[in-house]
Amino acid sequence: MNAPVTIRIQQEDFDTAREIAALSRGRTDIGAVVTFSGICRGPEGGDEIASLTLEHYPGMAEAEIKRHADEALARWPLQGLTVIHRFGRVTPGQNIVLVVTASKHRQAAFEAAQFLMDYLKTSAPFWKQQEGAEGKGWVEAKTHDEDAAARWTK
Amino acid sequence: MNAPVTIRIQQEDFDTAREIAALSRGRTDIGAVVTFSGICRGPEGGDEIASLTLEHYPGMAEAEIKRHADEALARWPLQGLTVIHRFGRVTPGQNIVLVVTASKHRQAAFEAAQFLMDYLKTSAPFWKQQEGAEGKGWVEAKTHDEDAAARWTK
Amino acid sequence: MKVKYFAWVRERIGKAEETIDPPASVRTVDDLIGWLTARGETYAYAFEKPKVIRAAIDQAHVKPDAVIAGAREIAFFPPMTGG
Amino acid sequence: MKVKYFAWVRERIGKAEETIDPPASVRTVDDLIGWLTARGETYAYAFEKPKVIRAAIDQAHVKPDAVIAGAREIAFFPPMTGG
Repeated sequence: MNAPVTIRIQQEDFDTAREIAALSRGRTDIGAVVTFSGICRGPEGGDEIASLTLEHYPGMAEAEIKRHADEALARWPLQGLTVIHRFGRVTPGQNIVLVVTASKHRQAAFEAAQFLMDYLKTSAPFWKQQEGAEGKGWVEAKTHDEDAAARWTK
Repeated sequence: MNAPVTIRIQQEDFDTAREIAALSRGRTDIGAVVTFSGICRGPEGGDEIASLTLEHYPGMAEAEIKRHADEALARWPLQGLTVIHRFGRVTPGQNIVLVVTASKHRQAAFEAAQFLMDYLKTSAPFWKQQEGAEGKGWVEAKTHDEDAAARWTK
Repeated sequence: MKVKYFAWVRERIGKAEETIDPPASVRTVDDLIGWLTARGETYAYAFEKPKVIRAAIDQAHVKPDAVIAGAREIAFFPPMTGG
Repeated sequence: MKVKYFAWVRERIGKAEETIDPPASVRTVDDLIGWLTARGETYAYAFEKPKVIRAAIDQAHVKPDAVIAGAREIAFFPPMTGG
């Protein structure tokens, strides 16, 4: 099976439509495409987030994502997948991460996208620093993200 | 919470990027957008599917989707959702259905999109007729789709 | 009362909709299937496996024992295959 | 051996990377954290809660008891918050 894998760590924004098209154009063996876009949220309930700055570990970030992409391909019958993760400064409303999965059937596409997102949250070497009215601060890792990732090892 | 719901049953194609933008443009309260695109698959193995023709029950199709959209809004903290289902003739590689869900957090967006797709498959009054080298035939309902929908009532 | 047919139910009966006036003894969706079946070969063919047939009253799914009194529009169709 | 620091570990130590030459008695990642901690205040601050610190050897996640012999590049960082 021809399952193209695209992984990019980049500062610039991405175009979800272009990535879907790149994965599915000219193919008639794909029945389901799932996309997940992670977006920088703005202030809520008092705290003012003006921006997020994403730091990453070049080299290792790509390697970790590749490892999980390969695992996704081994676990689900995918026709292709794309993972794009930005680094640098992003402001509310802007894209942070994109996962696209393509399969014959919807269940595989949904599960693989969730699997990849859960691992990106807990295992890919990226760190978010938020900057707001009260200054800068590193975002803390969330227990529920660890829990979400753990379900795939059951 | 302002959670816009868009439901369209239409013959013409849709533009996934435009629908994502329509849901999230100008908003900074959305952290996660999930899209599901269902695409007409081409021939596989020996059988040659030249096209699918989708019949629907006008009025009831909208009502059923609206009912499940409202249920999704009640079950998950969504910032908005869009469901578009085409009718008429589609050829391999063309879009059939689109679900877009937006939420603060990824889990809600993923689950709501899966819920909506499972119900579209088993409960929205649409019927697929496939046309291939051996003539026309109605696609049969699949038990695994019933099973997928049943998990939400547990 | 208006009756609508979809997909292969429509094809077998040979029409998409019609207006019918069943007697009062036809109380439920199941009764109506029986009454329609007796109308002729095309109906008998469409309803030959009544358990497969799905029904809607006024555009909402109903079970075979649903009472049809007061219905404006009843629809019969095979299991849905959308999405 | 090259050591890299990320996020608040980098900020606290005040540098992104350096080359170190620990003695042979420093066998594991845990040993290395101890050795670095003893180098000064900035290191002690960065590693004040060693259980929180994650490590990678040659760009792969490792546990604190991982042996560092042969490593070209060791990295220390807080729990990841990407995605």
